[in-house]
Amino acid sequence: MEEVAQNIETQEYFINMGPQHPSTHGVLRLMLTLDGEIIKKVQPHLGYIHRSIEKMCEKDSYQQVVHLTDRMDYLGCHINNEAVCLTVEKGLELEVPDRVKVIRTIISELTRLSSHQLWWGVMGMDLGAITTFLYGFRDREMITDIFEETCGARLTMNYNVPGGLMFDIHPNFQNRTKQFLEHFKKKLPEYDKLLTGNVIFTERTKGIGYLSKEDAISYGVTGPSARASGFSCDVRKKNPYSAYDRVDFKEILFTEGDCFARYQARIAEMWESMKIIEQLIDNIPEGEYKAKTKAVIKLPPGEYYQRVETPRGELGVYIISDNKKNPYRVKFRSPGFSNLSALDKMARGFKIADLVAIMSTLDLVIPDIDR
Amino acid sequence: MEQIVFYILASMIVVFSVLTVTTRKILRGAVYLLTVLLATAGLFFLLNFNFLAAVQLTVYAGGIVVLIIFSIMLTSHVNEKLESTGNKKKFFSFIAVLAGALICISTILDYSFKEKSGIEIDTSMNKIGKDLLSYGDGGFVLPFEVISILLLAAMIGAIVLAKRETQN
Amino acid sequence: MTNEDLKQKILTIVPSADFTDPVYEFLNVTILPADLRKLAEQLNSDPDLSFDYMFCLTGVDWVTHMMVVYHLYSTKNDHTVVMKVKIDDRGNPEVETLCDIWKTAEFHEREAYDLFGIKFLNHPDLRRIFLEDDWVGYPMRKDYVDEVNIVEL
Amino acid sequence: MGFSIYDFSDFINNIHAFLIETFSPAIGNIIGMAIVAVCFLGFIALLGLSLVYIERKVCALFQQRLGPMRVGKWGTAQTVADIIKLIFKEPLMTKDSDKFLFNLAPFIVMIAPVMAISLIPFASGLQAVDFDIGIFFIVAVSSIGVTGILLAGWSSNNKYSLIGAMRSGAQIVSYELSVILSLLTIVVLSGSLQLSVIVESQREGWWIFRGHIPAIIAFIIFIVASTAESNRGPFDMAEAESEITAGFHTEYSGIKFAYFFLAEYVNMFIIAAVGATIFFGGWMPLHIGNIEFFNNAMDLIPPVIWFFMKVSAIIFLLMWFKWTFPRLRIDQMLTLEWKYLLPLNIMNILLMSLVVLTDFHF
Repeated sequence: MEEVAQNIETQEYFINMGPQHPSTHGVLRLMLTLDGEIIKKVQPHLGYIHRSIEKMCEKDSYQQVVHLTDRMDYLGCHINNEAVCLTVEKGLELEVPDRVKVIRTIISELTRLSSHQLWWGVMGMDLGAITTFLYGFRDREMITDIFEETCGARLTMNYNVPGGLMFDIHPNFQNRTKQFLEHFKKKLPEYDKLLTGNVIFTERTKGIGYLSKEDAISYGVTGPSARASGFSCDVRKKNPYSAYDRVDFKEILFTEGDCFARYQARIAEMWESMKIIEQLIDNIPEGEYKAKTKAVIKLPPGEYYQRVETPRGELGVYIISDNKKNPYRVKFRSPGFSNLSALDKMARGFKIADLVAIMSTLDLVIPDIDR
Repeated sequence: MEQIVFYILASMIVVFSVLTVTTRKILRGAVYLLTVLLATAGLFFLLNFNFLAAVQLTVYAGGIVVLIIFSIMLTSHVNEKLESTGNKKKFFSFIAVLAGALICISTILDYSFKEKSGIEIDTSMNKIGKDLLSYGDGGFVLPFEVISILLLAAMIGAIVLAKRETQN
Repeated sequence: MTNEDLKQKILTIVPSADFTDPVYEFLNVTILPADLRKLAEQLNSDPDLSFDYMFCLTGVDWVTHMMVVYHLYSTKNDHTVVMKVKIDDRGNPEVETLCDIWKTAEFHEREAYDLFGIKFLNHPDLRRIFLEDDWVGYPMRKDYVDEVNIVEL
Repeated sequence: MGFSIYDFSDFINNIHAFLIETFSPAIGNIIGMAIVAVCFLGFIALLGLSLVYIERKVCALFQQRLGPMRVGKWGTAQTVADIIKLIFKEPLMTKDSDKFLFNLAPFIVMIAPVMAISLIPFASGLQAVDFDIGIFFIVAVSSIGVTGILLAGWSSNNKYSLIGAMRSGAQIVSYELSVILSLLTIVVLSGSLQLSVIVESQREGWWIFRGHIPAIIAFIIFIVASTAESNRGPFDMAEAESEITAGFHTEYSGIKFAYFFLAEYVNMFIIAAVGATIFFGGWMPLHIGNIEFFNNAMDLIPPVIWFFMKVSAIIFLLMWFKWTFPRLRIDQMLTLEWKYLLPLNIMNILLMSLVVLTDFHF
């Protein structure tokens, strides 16, 4: 009898999660091999919104390349823009004014905040708490309003140009940002009350989707997802750019490596982001908002690599120039692409419901993966 | 009016019983069976045996049919059809059915139905509850307890089996 | 380790390594496909080097030849090296896979295969990653002509 | 024909007598039944409409927004508009699905709440059927509903639906136990299964107060278990939209989908009504022992209003759950039932029996 029970093999079956599925947050298709509800294998299928941005870049001028990057990780668009601008500035050996550095840093952190707010809302929704979604969006609205006032756009901002900013900040900018900080400092503890302390939530996330530090490094997982496993990979600390070298903030590190640690890492990062903005908002130096650049930028021949820390992790921009007005080769090392590759490792042995939790703590943005 | 309801229920039982065994889609068979069981419950209600009817609903309609449907769902696919049985099988089952029917009909014909004795049988919940636990005349405490022990044994057996599997 | 030390160390592993590419930010080393596995294994396992984090892998079409560029970083020793593999056979570029050493290479190599047609030998699952399986040609190659040209309007 | 808002029994009896006198007893009965059926159908339709609207508004309240505001005053006609939309939608069907069962499933799901609602005492005398097996009957018919869900999931020919159906089957079957046992706890106290008797027995105070600790435990278990049994959040694994799209009703559209939707809300009403009847005295006004003036003052509020106040309070609680908690995972949910709720429940019944035997209640 016992032997019979051991020898019975349940039939595995495939299920297609996506490309149209509520919790893939875009058009990602996962082919799941399941045994009952237990995941045996996850095979991501990408490319549903692949636009070959890298190929398009080879035909564009450097200013135009900046615009394309908005469409990658649309939640961290400012940081993507900044990455390209920093690379070009590196190639031109151009020192941007202090004012630009500080403003870029503030807006980067606001972008990070707004991205994490959206992530928080969506994470709650993935786990079945729909109310969080609206809370997240309510607070995010204030940031997008600030963006709208600053540069006229709410999502794909395009505020950066090689050499500086498109135009100077709005006179209201400082006030409104401070107002937002004041507001959000009260709201962030509310987030904790709603989800972090909830028994169901902790039960759903603790010990789920474990990723070891070694695996995180090997899979190239970066950002809060990796820092929750103890992989110290914050580019803002390792290779400070813009004004990050002059502000005081902690690199959030956890060692548990599970969904709950990734969740906590992002919540803690929001506090750090607010700290950074607070330090800078009153100290925006006077000066030009843009360094003088030629109308047609030509990078000296060579290879330039710049890393920045987006809300999702490390974005690398690799530009090879052959002294023309458009780059010879542009490669975007997008954080989501590498983070996704670890999904199979993390999800094996867990259930479908856990896969949803794992995916939302990875904070995938599909256009960032597909480019 | 009771007669009309009785004939409706009785014909439902007959028709759906036949459908249950003749359909080639297995889950439909389960649904027809459910209808038969519901109609039987209806008969009990008609006889004023409310408690029995509710037991019929819970145990058969809510328990056993759900179990059957569950096992069908786990093992078969929606557009699967059962193969129709061979002629030999058909022949033997026909004989078996005929024999069963003959026995039933002859028993019913032989039985001398008595007139209603006039004493109303008390089927109230109160009475049933007290009878189940009484050890006097017409008390059911012994069978009740025996069944409880049987169920307990079954439950313990199930738990032991389930536990053993997780250890392996 | 400084760049100079790294250079010496790599030269002991692969004597034919070429350091002619100027150092923009990271040390560049160009090798031939035959030396790739040896160098990669050493870079990863040698405790002095221990490059455990591959943060970028990409192909480049230099028209005359193909190139695969690996950006490697060591979280323990905090140094970076850019390893370039020059593949002369541009029509049918082949190179050993590294995805057993750095797991992130699995996806990145599939991307390079998809867009450049570089075949990674011994890769466990070398399929197109972005494009459809029956796509003809490799779009990131310089000589790729798109029928419906969206890029060059 | 005496009509009193405080006691409907005379009014109902008079109508019944009038029908029987005017027509023959058989036809009179049939007409009576038809009137009751029409009343209940109308009530269920109204219930569906208003509960959907209330759910939206309550959800909006928790999410700090307004909810529907455009159609009608404060969006009151929004659900009507939605129903019209659902009626005119195309009924889709997947390839190779079992069409007969696919179409049958929504009706089976609907049968259970419609049968159960007939036993609810809305006010004294305002009850369609008053079986002496009252609670048992409600439990018995509500166990039919799960068949509909299983059929819907299986016949859709969709793996997500199948998973959803399996989940909900496992969930409903296991949580039914807890619901029954928690109700039995109060039955031990009141000594009857008949709903009208249970209500009457609470004339001196509601059971939740008089039964103190075991009654409160039973109520908590009842609320948790019945939320699970009705497939509502945080136990909405069967239709967890972020995991398995919409579970067993993924493939349903138009009016057939509306049936599932309606069944969910009617179920919610029945849970609230049963909970109110068993624990909070149904239509019985708030009475405290023999304090005459207080009891008399409370009696001034009509029983129907009492009933609906209690029901609304419980419905609000259920909605509150749904809009604040994240969803459990299926294995956690089963663990909760089999390892915690069920043993606790059995112990609670023993405790309650002890309380009754020692007369240690108010």
